[in-house]
Amino acid sequence: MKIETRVDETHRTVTCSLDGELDVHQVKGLKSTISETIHPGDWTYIIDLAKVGYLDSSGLGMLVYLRKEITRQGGRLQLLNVTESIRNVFSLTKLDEFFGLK
Amino acid sequence: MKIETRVDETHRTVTCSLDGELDVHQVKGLKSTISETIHPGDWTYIIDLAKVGYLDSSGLGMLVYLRKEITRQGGRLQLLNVTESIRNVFSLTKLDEFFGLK
Amino acid sequence: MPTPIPGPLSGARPRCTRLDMELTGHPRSLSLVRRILCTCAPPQTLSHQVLNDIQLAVTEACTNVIKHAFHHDPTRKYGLQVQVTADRYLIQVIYHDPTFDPATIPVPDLQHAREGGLGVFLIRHIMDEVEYLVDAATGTVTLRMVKFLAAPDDPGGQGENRNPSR
Amino acid sequence: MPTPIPGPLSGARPRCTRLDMELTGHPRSLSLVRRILCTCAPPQTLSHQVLNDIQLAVTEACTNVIKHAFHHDPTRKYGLQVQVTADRYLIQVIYHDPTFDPATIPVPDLQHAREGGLGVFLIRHIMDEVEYLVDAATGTVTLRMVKFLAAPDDPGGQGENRNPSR
Ligand SMILES: Nc1ncnc2c1ncn2[C@@H]1O[C@H](COP(=O)(O)OP(=O)(O)O)[C@@H](O)[C@H]1O
Ligand SMILES: Nc1ncnc2c1ncn2[C@@H]1O[C@H](COP(=O)(O)OP(=O)(O)O)[C@@H](O)[C@H]1O
Repeated sequence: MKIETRVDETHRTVTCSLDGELDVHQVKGLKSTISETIHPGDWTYIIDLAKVGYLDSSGLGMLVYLRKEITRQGGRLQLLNVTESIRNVFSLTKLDEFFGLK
Repeated sequence: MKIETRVDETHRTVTCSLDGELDVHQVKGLKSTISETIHPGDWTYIIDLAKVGYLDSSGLGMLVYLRKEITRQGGRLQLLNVTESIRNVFSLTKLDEFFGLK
Repeated sequence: MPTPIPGPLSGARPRCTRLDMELTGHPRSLSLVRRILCTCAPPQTLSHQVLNDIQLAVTEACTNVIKHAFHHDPTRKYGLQVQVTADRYLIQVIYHDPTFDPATIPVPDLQHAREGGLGVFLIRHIMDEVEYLVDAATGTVTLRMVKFLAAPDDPGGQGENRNPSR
Repeated sequence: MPTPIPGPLSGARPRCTRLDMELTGHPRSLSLVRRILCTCAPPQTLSHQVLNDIQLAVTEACTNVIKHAFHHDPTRKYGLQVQVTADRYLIQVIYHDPTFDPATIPVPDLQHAREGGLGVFLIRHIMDEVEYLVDAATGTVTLRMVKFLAAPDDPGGQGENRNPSR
């Protein structure tokens, strides 16, 4: 799993671009890495999934955790580039609405 | 298997760069593709193996065939960039000498 | 925003028709499992989307073995069996867990987003047959999953349980 | 011009310790077989060079099945079994060939470069044990190959038959 983080202080956005397969193996390390970037306050976190070829319930669980944690700290989470093959997992679990995907 | 062929008329050389795994599956099509580039006369054929990660007796058989055929037509064959993992196959079969690799 | 389901897998022919392997409980084995499922696919009758779904269901099954039965002990081992015919994809995950009772697996409440509890739900949704066979004498659990595949000339969906909205 | 043998394979642990699969005779299956052998490797005791050698020997064995036993019929099927322990890599290739007599396989003359006849030679050179078991009643041939692996703390070569010049 490769992760690239860009912080834009002006617009108060943090963009994490993930590259790899989001299963339980990758989620372990990733969850704490992304958690560390969460600032308190009105920040927008964008998780770019363009290069995530696989996502399962472990990946979903991490995204749910991050969204809740970011909201708790006053910010918001947006998912970017949800490809068709992983969109399926969001709609099956009715999490597309939770993440504002429809 | 990807194959890239460059013909240098001035120096009368043909360079074939191979990219892939030289097993019986790949050799089938490749043998005739390369054979078609053989011109009669004093030409030098260079087969660049830099990107050949795997070579077995089927690949060796093709190279032996090409060398004999090129020689018959008055040219010569040189192997370029024989990596350590495939060099092994040449030395085990004592073909390193035949191909001028030692 | 559904896009069309991509066509059948490229690659001329099925390559592996039956497979029986023993894997360690290291989570690294999961991506290996997904790669192997690709090679077992009968390309004529399997769309990318259905293969994705099967990879998802099997990964969820193996993840549960690693988490709940092995408690993340990477030295423990489990079995994976795959059998593919033109109309059926059968997968069995076999492991030792003498305390497991499949009847206790809760059905998730999809109204509230939670961080867990979706794995078995996904397996049941994707696969056409899902069965936990528990051998009480030995403590061996066999999770048996079947996906029916559409015949190559069937213009309809893939398998009986196919969600038409996808 | 020998370069040093690369160190043990990266990747924390062995992932697949036992494998039994059925493959079609399409030559495309050969690259799959090589990939699968990587995943069966016990990394602590296996150098890249020895894994390369094993991939070579097994590909030669499967190529012979496809060419000589199946006469390039891609619909026929053969079995591949792998069993890996810390000190031993066992591979069996199982197929149907009622006419096969291993005693007829010629030993190649390495003084003269020829286009064929090197596959079995390579298998015998690389593997520590090579046996063709023929069941005359059923026509089933089992090619059994073993490579002994060096213990992790053995500073010497890899396996008994290791060619010191490599
Ligand atoms: N193979 C298994 N062995 C033991 N318990 C299991 C197994 N699979 C599932 N369970 C139980 O079922 C519950 C739901 O599983 P699942 O839907 O995959 O969600 P999660 O793993 O995120 O909890 C688990 O929390 C666990 O208690
Ligand atoms: N599995 C097999 N079934 C039948 N004949 C075989 C088999 N393997 C090898 N042979 C015989 O042994 C010969 C030598 O095989 P090999 O060394 O692999 O070279 P090649 O396949 O290039 O001829 C073959 O030409 C064939 O006659």
